[in-house]
Amino acid sequence: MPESRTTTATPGPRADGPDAHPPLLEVRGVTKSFGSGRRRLTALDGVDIQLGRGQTLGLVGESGCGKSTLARVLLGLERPDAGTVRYDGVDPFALRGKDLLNWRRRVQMVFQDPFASLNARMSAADLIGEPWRTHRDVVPDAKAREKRIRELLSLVGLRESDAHRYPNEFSGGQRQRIGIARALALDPDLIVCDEPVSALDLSVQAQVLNVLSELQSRLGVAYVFISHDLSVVRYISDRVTVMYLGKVIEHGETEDVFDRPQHPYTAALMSAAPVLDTSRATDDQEIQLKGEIPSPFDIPSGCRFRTRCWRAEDRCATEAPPAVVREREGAGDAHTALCHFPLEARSAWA
Amino acid sequence: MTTTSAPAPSATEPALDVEGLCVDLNTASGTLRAVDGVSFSVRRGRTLALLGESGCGKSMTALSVVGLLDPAAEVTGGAVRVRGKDTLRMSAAERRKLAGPVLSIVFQDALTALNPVQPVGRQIGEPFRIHRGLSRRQAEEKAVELMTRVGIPEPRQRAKSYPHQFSGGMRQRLLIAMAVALDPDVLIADEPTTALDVTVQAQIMRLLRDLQDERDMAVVLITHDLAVVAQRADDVVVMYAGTVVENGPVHDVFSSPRHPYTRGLLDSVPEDAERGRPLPAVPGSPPELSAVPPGCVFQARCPLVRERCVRERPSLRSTGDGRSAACHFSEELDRA
Amino acid sequence: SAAGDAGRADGRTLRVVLTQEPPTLEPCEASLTGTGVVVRSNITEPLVERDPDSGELHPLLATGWKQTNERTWTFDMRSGVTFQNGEPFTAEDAAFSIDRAVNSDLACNVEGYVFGNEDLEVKAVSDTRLTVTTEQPDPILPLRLSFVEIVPRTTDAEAKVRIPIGTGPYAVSSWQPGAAISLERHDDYWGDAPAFPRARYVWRSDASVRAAMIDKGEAEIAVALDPIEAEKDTTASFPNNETTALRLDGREAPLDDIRVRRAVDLAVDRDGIIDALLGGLAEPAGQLVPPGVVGHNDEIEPVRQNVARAKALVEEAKADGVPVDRQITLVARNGMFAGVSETAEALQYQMQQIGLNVKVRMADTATQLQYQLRPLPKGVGPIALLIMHGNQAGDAAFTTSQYLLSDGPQSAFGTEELDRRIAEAGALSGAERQKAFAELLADQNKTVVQYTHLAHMSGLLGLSRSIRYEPNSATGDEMRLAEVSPAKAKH
Amino acid sequence: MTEAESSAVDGTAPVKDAAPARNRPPSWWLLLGRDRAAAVGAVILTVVVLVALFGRLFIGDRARRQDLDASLRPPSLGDGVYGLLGTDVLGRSVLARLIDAAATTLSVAVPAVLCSLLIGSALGLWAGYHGGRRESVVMRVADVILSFPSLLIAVVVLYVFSPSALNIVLILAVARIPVYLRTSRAEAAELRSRLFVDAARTFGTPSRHIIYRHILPIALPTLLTVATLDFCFVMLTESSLSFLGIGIQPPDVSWGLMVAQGRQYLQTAWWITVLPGLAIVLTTVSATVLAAWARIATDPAQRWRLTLPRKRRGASAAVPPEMIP
Amino acid sequence: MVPFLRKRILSSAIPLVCVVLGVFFLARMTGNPVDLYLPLSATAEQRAEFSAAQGFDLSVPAQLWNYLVDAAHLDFGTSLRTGQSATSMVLDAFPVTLQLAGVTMLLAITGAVLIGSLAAYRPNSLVDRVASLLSMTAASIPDFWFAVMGVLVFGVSLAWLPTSGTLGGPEIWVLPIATLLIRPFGVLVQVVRGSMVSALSAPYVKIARSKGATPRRVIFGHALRNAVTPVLTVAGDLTVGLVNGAVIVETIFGWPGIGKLMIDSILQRDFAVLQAAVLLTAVTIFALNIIVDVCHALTDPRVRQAVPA
Ligand SMILES: Nc1ncnc2c1ncn2[C@@H]1O[C@H](COP(=O)(O)OP(=O)(O)OP(=O)(O)O)[C@@H](O)[C@H]1O
Ligand SMILES: Nc1ncnc2c1ncn2[C@@H]1O[C@H](COP(=O)(O)OP(=O)(O)OP(=O)(O)O)[C@@H](O)[C@H]1O
Ligand SMILES: [Mg+2]
Ligand SMILES: [Mg+2]
Repeated sequence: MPESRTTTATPGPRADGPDAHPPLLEVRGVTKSFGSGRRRLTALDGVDIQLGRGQTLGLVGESGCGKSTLARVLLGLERPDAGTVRYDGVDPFALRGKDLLNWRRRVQMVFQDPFASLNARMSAADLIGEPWRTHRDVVPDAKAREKRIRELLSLVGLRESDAHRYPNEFSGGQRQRIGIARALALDPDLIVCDEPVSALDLSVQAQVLNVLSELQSRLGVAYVFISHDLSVVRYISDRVTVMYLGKVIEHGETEDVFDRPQHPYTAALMSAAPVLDTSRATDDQEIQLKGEIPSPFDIPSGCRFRTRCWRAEDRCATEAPPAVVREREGAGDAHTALCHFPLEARSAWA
Repeated sequence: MTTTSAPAPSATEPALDVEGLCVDLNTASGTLRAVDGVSFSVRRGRTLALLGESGCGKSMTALSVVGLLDPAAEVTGGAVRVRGKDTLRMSAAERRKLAGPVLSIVFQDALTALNPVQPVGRQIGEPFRIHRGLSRRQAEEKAVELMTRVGIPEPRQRAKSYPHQFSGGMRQRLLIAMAVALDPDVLIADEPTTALDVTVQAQIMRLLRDLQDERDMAVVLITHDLAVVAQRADDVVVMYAGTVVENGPVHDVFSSPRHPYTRGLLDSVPEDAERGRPLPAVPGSPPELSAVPPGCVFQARCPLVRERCVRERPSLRSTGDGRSAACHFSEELDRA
Repeated sequence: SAAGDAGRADGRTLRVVLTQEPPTLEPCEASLTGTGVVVRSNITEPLVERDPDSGELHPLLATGWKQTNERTWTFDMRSGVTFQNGEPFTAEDAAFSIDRAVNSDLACNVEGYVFGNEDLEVKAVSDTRLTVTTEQPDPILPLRLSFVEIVPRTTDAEAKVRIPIGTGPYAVSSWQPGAAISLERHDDYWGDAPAFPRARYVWRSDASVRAAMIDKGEAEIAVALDPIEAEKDTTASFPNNETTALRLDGREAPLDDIRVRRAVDLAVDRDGIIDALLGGLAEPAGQLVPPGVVGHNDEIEPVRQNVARAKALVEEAKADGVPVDRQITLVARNGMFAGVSETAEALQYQMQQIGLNVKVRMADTATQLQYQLRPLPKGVGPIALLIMHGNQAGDAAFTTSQYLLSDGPQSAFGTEELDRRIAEAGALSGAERQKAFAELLADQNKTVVQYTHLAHMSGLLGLSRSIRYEPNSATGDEMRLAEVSPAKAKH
Repeated sequence: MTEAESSAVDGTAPVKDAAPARNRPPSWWLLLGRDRAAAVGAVILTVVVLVALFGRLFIGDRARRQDLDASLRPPSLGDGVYGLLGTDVLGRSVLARLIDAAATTLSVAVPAVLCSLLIGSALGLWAGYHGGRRESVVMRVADVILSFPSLLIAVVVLYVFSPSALNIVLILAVARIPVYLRTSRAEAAELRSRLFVDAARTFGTPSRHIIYRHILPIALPTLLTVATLDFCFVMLTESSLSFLGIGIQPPDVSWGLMVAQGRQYLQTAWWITVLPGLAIVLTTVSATVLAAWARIATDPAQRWRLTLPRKRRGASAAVPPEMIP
Repeated sequence: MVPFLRKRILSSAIPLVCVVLGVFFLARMTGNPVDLYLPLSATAEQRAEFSAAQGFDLSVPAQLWNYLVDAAHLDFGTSLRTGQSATSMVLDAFPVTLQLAGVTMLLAITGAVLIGSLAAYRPNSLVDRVASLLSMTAASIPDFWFAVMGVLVFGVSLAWLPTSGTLGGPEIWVLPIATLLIRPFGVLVQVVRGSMVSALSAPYVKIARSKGATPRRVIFGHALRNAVTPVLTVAGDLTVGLVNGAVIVETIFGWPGIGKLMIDSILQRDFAVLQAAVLLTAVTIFALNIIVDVCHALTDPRVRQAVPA
């Protein structure tokens, strides 16, 4: 139902920028659920995000919190139940024919699962060149295509001779690079990266991250970067959005979120990340969350994190938490969180 | 460290000793050597981390140790010794006797590694049925205990659930429970947390360590995550293109790597990297398995490469203090 | 070794394997082959029976009969006959049976088959005397009545019965649908007691299985074997009164030209077909009625194959502008006789050899009947229809009125001349009748040539070595189990 | 380590230049040559196809030429080429008839299988990919066809209209459509939720191209396996139709018809029915073996098996589901 | 499960109606049966009378209406051929077919699972190749040929078995079942083998082997239940074939089943029996499809859960 969009102002990025240009990507109140009746699962619950040209938005959160679902909505693979998605002010779900194709070309995705997202019967070259079979004008002739494929392969750290190999002959990390090369094939404005480096080893991860940053600085590509590796998110993102059970619970500039988390969940997440220091035993500082993540079929009332929160009180069960906005001094987005008892800066760890 | 069962090796004798393991791989365009002379050993109670670029043969090594290689691959040389016997020369039946009580493995892919049509309790109890001859009921009882141990809430009810009714993290824990069921001497964990998010990952790693302490296992941990290695492992083996390029105690290796590849790997951690500045990555990519150069396998990407590296393959030389590296010029690195 | 369906070979049960399960045993349907072969003369009997060889009528339940006036016949009933249910047989029962078969609303097959639309007036004058009155004078009423099986008065007159009671040597003891019908000897039978106390019918549609059952000793008698079995000493062949022929539709070019029809006649290699395809069991035919039927012409020689002449005739016709290239459809029916499709192929080949264009179309019974019966289908082009005609009544009149009249129900065309002669012959009797029919049959071969006669056919029966049985031309329709005796009795 | 051809490597050069061009995947011929069974199957099939295509040119009318005097001659070397395999009841050369029948048999079986394969898979893939109402409608249609006694249709069409080869093809094709429909629908329904399909959708690839490029190639080996089994089934059905008298009409001849007609001579003249039966079995087994080979050869993950010495080769893998009678 | 069944049954209703109507019209296209049931010499009046008595003189829609009205009262008419009620004839014949089909499929599935699994466990071994070749051959032998051979060899030459028939001990089942069996068996062996091979390469099999499970345990404890889905589907469809068309076996061995009844009533234009038979087999086939779906759900908990609750 693309027409029934709600535009409730909830915590999150503020739309009013200094210039009149709409941002590259603006998502408002997107809700998506699967199944029906009693077995209805709310994967996204009123998510807002916003992203400018050439920017990177990091998206973190526990497994199953809806990150991939959001990515799929952004790519038009799922239609949201409610809410709006706008690219440069345009609703992709309303596009048809040529316009749709043009939009498709501007937005690409790197999938989470490098095994499933590549057709095992196509060689690396076919896979990378696949987008051009629909967008024939991008690289018109066969010679140029071959050349471009070679460029893309070396860009992501693969060999040119790998072009003729099939996915099963690559290890997980190598496949993921093919996926990245494929996403780059159309020179998109925005790439939604769903855990693009989690299957990669560090040296390749570094290569890939470098490629992504370089493209950004050179071509102004914007990223929505989903990852559970916080050091990577921290390295690559301008802003970070933290999700929990389908809702955005914290959003802000990267430093703000990482260094001064407001939401207890964010704090726990940060503390759980292992650090590369063999001399430091980190367990003591780690906030160990109790229990399992609640079933998405049965989301807790009030604050959805309360079942695992060490700060939870009765109020958390009854009232939906308010948006806490911590204004920042310099430029950039405000640091918002949904919590009754937000953490003070640095109170939780270190 | 306590020695539990009678035939278990003494504390000094390694629980698992891999020597010169070679694995060949059949592809449509010929036979490749995917693992080339890998050696390492690990004692009970210790954790050995296997590090390396993706595709360098870590999983192959792990699979050949437990004898579960794909039909496309074949062990062509070396020895894998547990309890003093070479498993590669055992009959299938003898090997089956070891699988579970002595050697155990946890795979990366928890989504598909559990049988989707069997209740998890049955699957977790299966080792007891196979090796201890328990009845189905008794085995399920044991399974419930194990599930409690790995922190599955309401284990008695959940034992009757099917894998798809569990989240990824829980499934990974079930796999671990299954792997440690018979208190194996050696537990191999092939990227047990890669698919999981940080909080769950931390839980799993904690669980593994607790179990290791409790049961005095030797653990071989395969992972990409240097931070995990740094925190959890005692020793580390760094592989590159099917060969071991460096090994030694984690702390030492990480603080002063003696192989340029290890150095490059450690440098690429984005931990303290500054946003906007390129990460110091190792340029290039590893050689193709079908065309590994005759000299050093790392020559094409090595900042220190000399003429000798092209001619002569460096062997894994001991560099003292229980470490070794396969580099002609490892001393230079130390100094650098 | 294992016993078959028909029970063990105990020497006391006569096991017969048929081609298919009788649809019903209703006595008034006994003119259906499938029913009659079981029912007739085994379970029920008519008043009179026709000798299949001589064609004469013999007394059965009637001991004598005479025509008392133009329209009335009187029959004397046999006494001392009892039905299988113990009731004595009287003229009342005979009257009831005739009424039931002919005058009721049962739509019996006999009614349509033998009596047309006519109703009979039947009256039991006494226990042993019966009079039958027809609407029109009917010289062959006794022959017609030989088709009516006699059942007791207690039989349902409103509905057909599946298991009849009769006066025959055997009574039905059980019918397992789909599997078998068992007969038990009727101990109070008025005639000679049959040799076998029990009989059992089973059915297999595949001829090779039927033959195998004889070989294996699972049955004593198997009907309708393939000619390929003819050489075995466990088979017996018998002329079954059937004649095969190709009916050429002379209304359509090129078959409208008599030269072409003659050419077809000359093209056919009857001996070859009989030897190779029919196991040598048939006789080449030159007319539609076999020997023994009133009107059969001994003089007519079957045409001998003469390809050269046939070709010349076709050429000649072609020269006169007859479109000999037009496709002729040769229609034949599956299962008409063993080897029918090969025969059709042979005919087609032989017709093609003389320059005609022929296509074979094998049809099922229902489809073939559309071609056989008037009204004939339109717009199907020239048809050469393979027919098989059985003259069970033994008189050529039954044949000519159906097959030779220019508007005969099963005839495609004819001439007024022939129609006239058929009408004349039908009115004659005795030697004149014989001569008239014989001549007109010869005449059709000369002037009309609607038929390319093939063969007077034979049936092939499988007989186990343990029994003796002489099949006759009626065997296909009524197999008298009472005539079967154990082989050892013979020696 | 295999030190093969890498002597030219210049250690300082970047690896991508140094690495020798990787061997292209081995050619189909090579892969076929490696699998002896499949090679034999391919040879047999080729022979059958060639015979079907050109056999009639050589035999002239020998398949039809009757000689009632030469009826049922056993195979012998003495009666010339055409007597090699004996004669049938009408004295026709069985060899010539086998050759003639090859053409008819294939001209019935191949179009029938192809038609049902094309229509069935196209509809099935379409329905499976799109799902929803389209899927249910198509599946219900399949249900109807499947539960319809195909014999009834056969009798109606073949008796009421004429029993031409074309009609037989049509009937067999229609009767077999549901098989492909269900198989391909199941495959497509499973594949449509695969990530690489989603990936293709993000490039804006139109549905029909996705079906053609991503779903079809994966479903195709299964469909082909079904088709080869079906090829066999169609020949057998055609033969059963002949058994019931409504198959190929003489003088045309098919293997099935030969088996059916020769059945009664099984004891006296085995060659009439055994030889065409053998032809059917050989052809279908060859096709099946070849299909199994194709399954492996077209699957990059399995292809290596064909490059191994015979005894170490593994499975041909994967499921050919729904090979309905 | 119940709503699933309800939905499944409801969705079968429309196709079922289509089948019934289709048979009705197709049968009428084969022409009027009058000629078949009257002597060749019957007169035109007799034919007309017979037509009227059987209701063939009515227009097809009128016949359809009558048929539907009667069918609503579960009266499917009377057989022209035997004069019995069509329903009773069909119900007599059906158990025979069901028994044949049931026993055949039971044997075929059991045998195929055993042999197919064995072949799949060691792909390309001797066992595998022999099993594959045999199954392929089995699947491509004309069944009537096999049946006649069986009769000649085992019935006559060796005299081990009765040639045919339905009355007698277990030995009478051997040849008919063997004839019916060859093709399903051949096909199923290949299906089982194929699906076993992929099941055996699944990660959970690796896990099972890492626990030290024996091959038997791996095959029957783990892989089989996962491999069974396509096997069930194919087996279901093969059973459909048997229910609808064991004609040849029934014909040759004289088993009075529904296939033979159906073909006989087609050839005899016995519409009442034909319609009743088709309706019954169609219902059976739909039921069979539903059973297969239920079996899927029983073997696979994921399917079970996907069923809307
Ligand atoms: N097509 C679907 N049908 C039903 N449920 C779905 C579907 N897709 C996703 N879900 C559910 O929606 C929730 C969010 O899933 P999603 O894949 O977006 O999580 P995620 O944050 O990407 O997790 P991960 O970090 O494990 O990738 C999960 O509970 C998932 O089970
Ligand atoms: N079937 C195959 N055909 C060709 N090459 C293969 C095949 N299977 C594996 N390989 C290659 O074997 C090498 C070793 O693979 P392995 O899975 O052991 O890597 P890994 O070290 O576990 O990598 P990762 O960290 O990405 O899991 C890789 O280079 C891979 O490309
Ligand atoms: Mg995800
Ligand atoms: Mg790996």
